Amino acid sequence: MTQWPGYFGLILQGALVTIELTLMGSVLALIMAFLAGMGRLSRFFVVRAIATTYIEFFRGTSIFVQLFWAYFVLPFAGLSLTPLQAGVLALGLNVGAYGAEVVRGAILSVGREQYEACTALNLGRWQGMRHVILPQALLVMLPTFGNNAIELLKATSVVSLISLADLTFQAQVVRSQTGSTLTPFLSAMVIYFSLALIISWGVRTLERRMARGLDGVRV
Amino acid sequence: MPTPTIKVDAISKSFGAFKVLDGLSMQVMPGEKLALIGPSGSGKTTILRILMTLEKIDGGHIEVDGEQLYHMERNGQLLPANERHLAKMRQKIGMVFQLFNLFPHKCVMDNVTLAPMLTKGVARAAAEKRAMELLDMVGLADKAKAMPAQLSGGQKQRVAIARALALSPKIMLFDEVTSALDPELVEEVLNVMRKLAAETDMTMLLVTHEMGFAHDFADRVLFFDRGRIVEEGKPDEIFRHPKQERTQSFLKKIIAAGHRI
Amino acid sequence: MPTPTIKVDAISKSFGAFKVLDGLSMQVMPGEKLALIGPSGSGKTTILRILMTLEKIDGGHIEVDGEQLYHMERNGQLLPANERHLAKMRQKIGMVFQLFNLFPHKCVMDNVTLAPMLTKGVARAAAEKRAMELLDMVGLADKAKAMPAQLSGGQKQRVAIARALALSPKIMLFDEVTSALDPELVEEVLNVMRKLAAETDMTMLLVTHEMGFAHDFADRVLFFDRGRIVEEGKPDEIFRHPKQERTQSFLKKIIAAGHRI
Amino acid sequence: ADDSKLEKLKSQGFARLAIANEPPYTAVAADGKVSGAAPDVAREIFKRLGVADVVASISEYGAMIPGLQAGRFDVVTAGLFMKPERCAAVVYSEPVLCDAEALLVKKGNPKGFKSYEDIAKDTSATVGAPGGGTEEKLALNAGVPRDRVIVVPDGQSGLKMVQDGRIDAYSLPVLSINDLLKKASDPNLEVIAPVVGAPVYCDGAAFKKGDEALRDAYDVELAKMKKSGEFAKIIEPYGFSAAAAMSTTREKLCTAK
Amino acid sequence: MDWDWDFVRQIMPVLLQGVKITILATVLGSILAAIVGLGIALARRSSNRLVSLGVGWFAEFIRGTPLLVQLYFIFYVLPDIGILLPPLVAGVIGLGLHYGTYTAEVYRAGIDNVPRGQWEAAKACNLSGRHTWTHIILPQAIPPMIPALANYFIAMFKETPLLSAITVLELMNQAKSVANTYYRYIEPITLVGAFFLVISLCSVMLLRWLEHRYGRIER
Ligand SMILES: Nc1ncnc2c1ncn2[C@@H]1O[C@H](COP(=O)(O)OP(=O)(O)OP(=O)(O)O)[C@@H](O)[C@H]1O
Ligand SMILES: Nc1ncnc2c1ncn2[C@@H]1O[C@H](COP(=O)(O)OP(=O)(O)OP(=O)(O)O)[C@@H](O)[C@H]1O
Ligand SMILES: [Mg+2]
Ligand SMILES: [Mg+2]
Repeated sequence: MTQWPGYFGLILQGALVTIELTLMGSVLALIMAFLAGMGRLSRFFVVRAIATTYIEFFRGTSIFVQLFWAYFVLPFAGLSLTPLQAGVLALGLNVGAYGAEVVRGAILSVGREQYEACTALNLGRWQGMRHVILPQALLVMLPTFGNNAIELLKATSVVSLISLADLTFQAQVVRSQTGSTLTPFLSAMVIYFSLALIISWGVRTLERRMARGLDGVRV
Repeated sequence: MPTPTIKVDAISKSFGAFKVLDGLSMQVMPGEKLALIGPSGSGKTTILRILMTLEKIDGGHIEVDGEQLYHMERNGQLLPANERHLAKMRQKIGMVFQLFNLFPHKCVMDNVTLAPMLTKGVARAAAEKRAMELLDMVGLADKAKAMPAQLSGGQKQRVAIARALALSPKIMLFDEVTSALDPELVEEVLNVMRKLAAETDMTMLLVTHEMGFAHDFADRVLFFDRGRIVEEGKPDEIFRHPKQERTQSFLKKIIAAGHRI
Repeated sequence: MPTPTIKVDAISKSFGAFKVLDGLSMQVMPGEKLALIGPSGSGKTTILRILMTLEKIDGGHIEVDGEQLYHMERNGQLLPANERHLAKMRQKIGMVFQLFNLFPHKCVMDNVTLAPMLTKGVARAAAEKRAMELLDMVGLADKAKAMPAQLSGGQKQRVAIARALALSPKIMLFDEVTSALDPELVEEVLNVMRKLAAETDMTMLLVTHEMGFAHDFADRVLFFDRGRIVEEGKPDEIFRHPKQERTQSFLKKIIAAGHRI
Repeated sequence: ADDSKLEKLKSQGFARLAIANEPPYTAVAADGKVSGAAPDVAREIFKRLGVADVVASISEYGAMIPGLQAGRFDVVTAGLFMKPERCAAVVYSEPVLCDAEALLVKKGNPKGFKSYEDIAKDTSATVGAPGGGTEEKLALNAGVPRDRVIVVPDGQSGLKMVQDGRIDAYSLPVLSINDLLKKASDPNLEVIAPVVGAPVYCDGAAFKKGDEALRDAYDVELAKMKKSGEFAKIIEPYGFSAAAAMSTTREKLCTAK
Repeated sequence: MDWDWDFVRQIMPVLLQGVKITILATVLGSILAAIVGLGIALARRSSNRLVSLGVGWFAEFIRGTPLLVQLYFIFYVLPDIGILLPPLVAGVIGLGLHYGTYTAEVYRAGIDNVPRGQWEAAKACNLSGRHTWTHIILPQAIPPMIPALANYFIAMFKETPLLSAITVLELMNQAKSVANTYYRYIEPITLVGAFFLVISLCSVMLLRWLEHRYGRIER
């Protein structure tokens, strides 16, 4: 009696929104992670302080609160975002704060001797960072970035709070329209898991590419 | 008498409460080959690292090629050196590390050409030509495209030497460059260094536990203990007829442990 | 002729496609002191680890003290050894590692007493009494309460020797026990081993790159290359008059690198 | 300047609606199309006002009023019943959809609930209600202690909790509960309607404070539709009574004690 | 919309009530996660391929799907097969299971980080398997894990708002309820954010101390 094909279509539409959020959120998170992660290692106190505040704030408060602020409180400050923008902003900034620590940790994990080799070869600070440290750090970051992307994917489920029709939200809609609980939630879980598998597969492939001929670098 | 290439004047250096160098002074003449020996923890590595500006000094002065290393003269005043001054001074100095410190993500050729291209703006073609000459010199012309992980320890160390030479420094610092190598691989590195000593007029400072090599290689030997130079002289004097008791006991232990001098 | 303490019969061992040991056979007589030398990667460590049951063998047989090590006889059949059999056989064997492998969360005394108390049920008082004798023997009676991190490399290695001796094995295996030490600290460890060799009738197998010590210490020297024994004999024969070309070239390189024999 | 909001909506061609995920106020068809009594009325009125289309987004109850205040929506048509506190927070149109309260219980009403007071008296009884909804407040006002009023995220969850015996009763407007029960077609459940002593409530379209001019324009069209009978034509198929909506006024509802 | 301190004073007791539930859920969830994690870690080391692979995929699935959907599943779907859990219990099980898959990784890394030489020395000392675990491996593996475990404890704390989906009256739910009663949102939600921030900042300090105290074993 229920028109399941149509409702699965709705769930898939939700999956599209989830994918869109995950992709755009990841891009923002990546940018923030590098800015703040390198900011925390800056020589300048002010830069360090800003980066630290950003990181501690966004890691310290819950994603729910951040989402609510982005969506309901920012408009009072004259900045009205669409639900998608607010979702991307909150997710990106939140995951970016975690990513920043990954960037910082990875940069620090590159041995002191590599920095010293840069000095001995008279490379400037930025030259050494760009050509020697970051390429090695990137490989260390990659697996954790993969995990972060999966975390972000899962966190998109909370955007239903701001009425964005993502996968979880559509599952809820289908549930109340059809009266069936098991089918929409199980489908949603399977879709989430498939997306997570795709992410980790992608990251592993990338990692293998980058690690080629690099047994010396810790992976 | 010509200006010394390196003139170290009463420098001191502490790590926390621990005084590693204590009013150390020394001079190195142009083209001189110097061996620094002494017990573990006596400050040999530290003085090399200070010359390479990898550590700061707490007091004293260092002149390299007649110019202050850690200070700049401005209107007759001595100010602490800024990064630009240090970068200028570093052009004169190259260093080879105990653990090679090659860039693991770059092939041998890129390891050697990176610094000349970035710091001196040498064009890629020119940099690669010079790199091939250097790799040839250290006997690794055929490994230009290899990654460091594919090389043996001795090969890595020879690449590290070529990399340091690519910047054509006046002074080369070697810190226990063979002590991380398998005994069988030591010789190939020492051969390169012998060749270097014979063919160039670079000033060379060498920290080593290979007393035999120090003996053959050096014009002068400095014996370090607890951040001071306890004894110095020609290799034969130091190794055959050490005057100080500390030197004597050190050499005795080394010989007992099975090393040839 | 007495039964050999160790009888290795045509064993082979591969890591993946790489054959490390290739039909190796050897015998060690009771109380014999054996030195294993040879180039890096030739399988010296591997054979010690096999004797300590840290690696499995792919083929062949080993007898220790007349008993099969990796096999058990049951009703006249040879079966693969189970963990109980291995544990019984391990009682006869002790090993000292290149990197000491002390238990970092336990003090020196506990490192030495742990195994006797747990595996043999020795009472704490008795275990500690014996441990103090052993620590005294290696010259570290005053460090009983220290943590491993507070010790120098040489001291750590001497604790490791005491720990292995605490189980009173018949056979002691030493794998490059001095190569991670500062040259000045090597001697104190070698002294302990000399004392051990002189005072006990333990069978001892020693892998080393210290040719001088191998010469003084060993009754017999085995030269390994690519997983086989290329040459064996009395130290004087091997070091002064090696017959095989491979042995000659190896020793030549080692000497060139500055080691005394 | 007061009409600026309507002008803006006209020129952009659509109005943004917040609706609830709660049939029959709102229904989402398998093709994703939004219908239901509330959005249908709004769509018609806006069309008459010259706003070509409405864009409806489903929202949590708790997010509706803040969303309206933050300018996320132009209007909420979601079965938000008019009550004095709400009238102070938003500006309402005249009544649109009216409904009484009902209780969903196990077959045979084992605990014999007729009113919220009955629930309050039975110290072991729990009642579920939407968070921030009218039912929650009615139950609290009737003396059911806070820890026996369970905040349930949505109707389907409430139904499930009654089925599973997690709560003894679930309270929603009559039509919503009937719709739920129809979908579940569970013979072991029963609806008690209307709840004794609970007033009949009506919702209205809720606008942001400051949008009174828009609201007034909306009222004019609504009144015309009520008179012409088109209003009844839209809502009665969904089970709502047009007569109920026309028998009361915003003023009455907003000043009720 | 202006900030109203009187209102803040008025709603504080209710919010504190929510804080209590939040903390209770976090503590119970953490204890469960610590146990589940150890179980998963050991099962994955099992020599029985069926057990290690089965548990491995199960853990991957849990880790790849959002906690929110899992909570719905536990609370609304499990009763269909006769498992009827009170909201808080369902929430704690959801948190414990979800985070157990994370702590399992911590256990695994902690055990893997004990150098191989320690296993070998234990064997050379002829210690039995059980003695090796209890006297050598676990005493070295567990202290360095403590900071990472504490990290997940904090993360879990920030995810408790999800429990509102299954009717647990934790902090976020209380705040929403208050907000919906008075139609004032900024104060309650901001207070929730402040609570989270304060508690996270305190726990970050605790974490630093733990890292300092247990972070590394001197060798
Ligand atoms: N970054 C540092 N922080 C603290 N102490 C240091 C640091 N670097 C060196 N030291 C200490 O300074 C002392 C001198 O060190 P240095 O490396 O110069 O000795 P060395 O003569 O090179 O010894 P070795 O032969 O073992 O290399 C040592 O006791 C060392 O522990
Ligand atoms: N676990 C392992 N996996 C793969 N290859 C191994 C492993 N252990 C040893 N090998 C390889 O086996 C060969 C023999 O190793 P072994 O450690 O016995 O040599 P060795 O004679 O002790 O050398 P060295 O003097 O360098 O210690 C080496 O090529 C080594 O790379
Ligand atoms: Mg040194
Ligand atoms: Mg070895």
